[in-house]
Amino acid sequence: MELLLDIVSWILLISGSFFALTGALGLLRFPDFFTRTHAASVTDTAGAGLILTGLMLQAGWGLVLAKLLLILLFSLLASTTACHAMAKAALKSGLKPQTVNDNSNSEKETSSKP
Amino acid sequence: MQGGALMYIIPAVILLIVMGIALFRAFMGPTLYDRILAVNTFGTKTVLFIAVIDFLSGRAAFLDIAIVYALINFISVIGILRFFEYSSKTALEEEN
Amino acid sequence: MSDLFAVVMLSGIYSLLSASLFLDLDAVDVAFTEASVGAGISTLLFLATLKLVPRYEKKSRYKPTLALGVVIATGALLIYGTLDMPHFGEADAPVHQHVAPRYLNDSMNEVGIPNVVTSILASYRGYDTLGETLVIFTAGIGVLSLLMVSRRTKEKALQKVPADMQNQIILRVVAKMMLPLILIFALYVQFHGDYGPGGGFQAGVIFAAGIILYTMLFGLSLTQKVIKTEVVERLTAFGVLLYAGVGIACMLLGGNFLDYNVLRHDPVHGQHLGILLVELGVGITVAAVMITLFFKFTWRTVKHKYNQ
Amino acid sequence: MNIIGLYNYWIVVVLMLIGFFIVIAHENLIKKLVGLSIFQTSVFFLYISMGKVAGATAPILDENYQLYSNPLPHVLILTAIVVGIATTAMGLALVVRIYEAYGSIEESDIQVQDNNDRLEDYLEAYGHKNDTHLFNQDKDE
Repeated sequence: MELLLDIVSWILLISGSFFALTGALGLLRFPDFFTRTHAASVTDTAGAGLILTGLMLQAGWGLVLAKLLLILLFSLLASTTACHAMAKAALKSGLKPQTVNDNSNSEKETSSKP
Repeated sequence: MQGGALMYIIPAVILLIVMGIALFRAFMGPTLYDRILAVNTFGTKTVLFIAVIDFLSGRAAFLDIAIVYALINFISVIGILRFFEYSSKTALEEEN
Repeated sequence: MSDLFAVVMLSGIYSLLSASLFLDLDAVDVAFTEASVGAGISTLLFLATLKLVPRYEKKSRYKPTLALGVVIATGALLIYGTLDMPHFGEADAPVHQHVAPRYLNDSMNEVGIPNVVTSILASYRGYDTLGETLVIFTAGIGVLSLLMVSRRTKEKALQKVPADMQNQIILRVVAKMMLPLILIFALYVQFHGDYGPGGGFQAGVIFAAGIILYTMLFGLSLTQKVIKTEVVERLTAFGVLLYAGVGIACMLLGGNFLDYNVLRHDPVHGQHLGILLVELGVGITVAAVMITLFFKFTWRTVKHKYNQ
Repeated sequence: MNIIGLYNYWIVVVLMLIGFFIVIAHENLIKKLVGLSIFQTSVFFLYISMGKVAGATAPILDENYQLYSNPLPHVLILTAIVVGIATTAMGLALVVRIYEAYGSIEESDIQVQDNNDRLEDYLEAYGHKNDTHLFNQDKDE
């Protein structure tokens, strides 16, 4: 049983870290703000969820588990909302998403957001 | 829990790298919104980092600090965004 | 960087980083405080000020050569001074010889709470903390008198200026969900400070951060209905009075000022009660002062907008 | 002598100098306050790093641990942080008032205005009220 828990949390932690890393690469390499938001926010949620679940399996029943749940709740609520608000504010202030026509020589990594 | 330390060390190192990248984006970010995004990412990754470090050090009582980080991060991002409610026209002005 | 806004944001990150460093250096309570104060309230106050003053720095007309020279000379002297210092992490450095062993070894018998930082803060060095609380109170009074806005201006301004972020519905809903959790967490930090990291200072700041979040999203007029400015201003004084009152109660019961042993028949129980009350006083003052500070800056902004 | 063991102090010194440099080299009052807070943090680092004992853990008593870091610096710095934010807020309030009075938060602008005021007072006191060309000349610079 303990071995099973260990294996599962290994998998969760590693995949969570992988998501975090891909998000960071997106934050670094994507061409404009909206694509970067996309990369950062989606992987933020996935990475946080996976890593925290992995830790929860190791915690056992008790206060620690409750605190981890609270962190999970906060990060799920807060980071998604903050990203939404950011994208909205940016769009309202006149920052336009880059489209394929803007610079045709860049690769496929262009914005899909309206 | 024999695999112990390594299970936490790998995520911790990766999270540190991610934090470094976010910091880089916060410094470079062409528009201000990029900076805000980087600050937010940095904050959430710090929360995870602290949670992992707590398990690594074995004194899991320090998770309170991770909770505070999550809260404060949210509040300060809201504060930053609110700053632009008044001056949304100037928000895009590039700094040199 | 000439954009002060970016400067403020980066200083927020710096503060988060330094809090992580404090955590690594075993200073859990300090990391707690730095995270909530430095990254939270401090950033918000700087932003509130930036709303009132220009956002861009002017190019300086002077070359910073002289300043650089002074700084480098100071640095050389300081580095020379460090050469005699004990090494990092050494267990037999002079700092660890004098009072720290007593605190670590005897506080469990004398005060009876596991978090040594709290027992030093509230009991062994209670005078110190009373002084710090008074300093915070004084700073609150100072800002209060510097940024006064008359009641008539307030009332007129409120009718004209709509609540901020009126159109951010998602934010408002999520904030409404989070607010009770934040306030309950603040209370947990306040009363769990004896056993884990936390205490009055941190709890006060977190509580204030919750109220500030509400103010930012729902506007000042709605916040007035929840918690009146006058009440908050009175509470700043009440916290200090509670702290000092515990001290005086100790004197009336035959002990010294802030000597909690006499509060109950059992000295350890007395210590528990005293620390609880004192931390409560600190928490109330800190929370009230922080809320007052933010209110004052926001009122100032509203007034400026109204006058335009 | 193992000099590398002193690296914590050097970090403190570098941070302190960065803060110091910002305070004396920049003219913008907000930047000065940010510099002041960096300076402040360097002092916090000094205290906390002195309290650290290698291999020790946080000073929350627990039967499983024997060695704790020194709790006294933690207490001093904990209160110092909160007092620091209170004084920073005071400074910010002063900046707001200065901006309302002078219309600028750059030190040199404020100084020029002060000098002009003083010159005006001087001219008035010595009965040169109408010699405005003197005053204007100074202002043009």
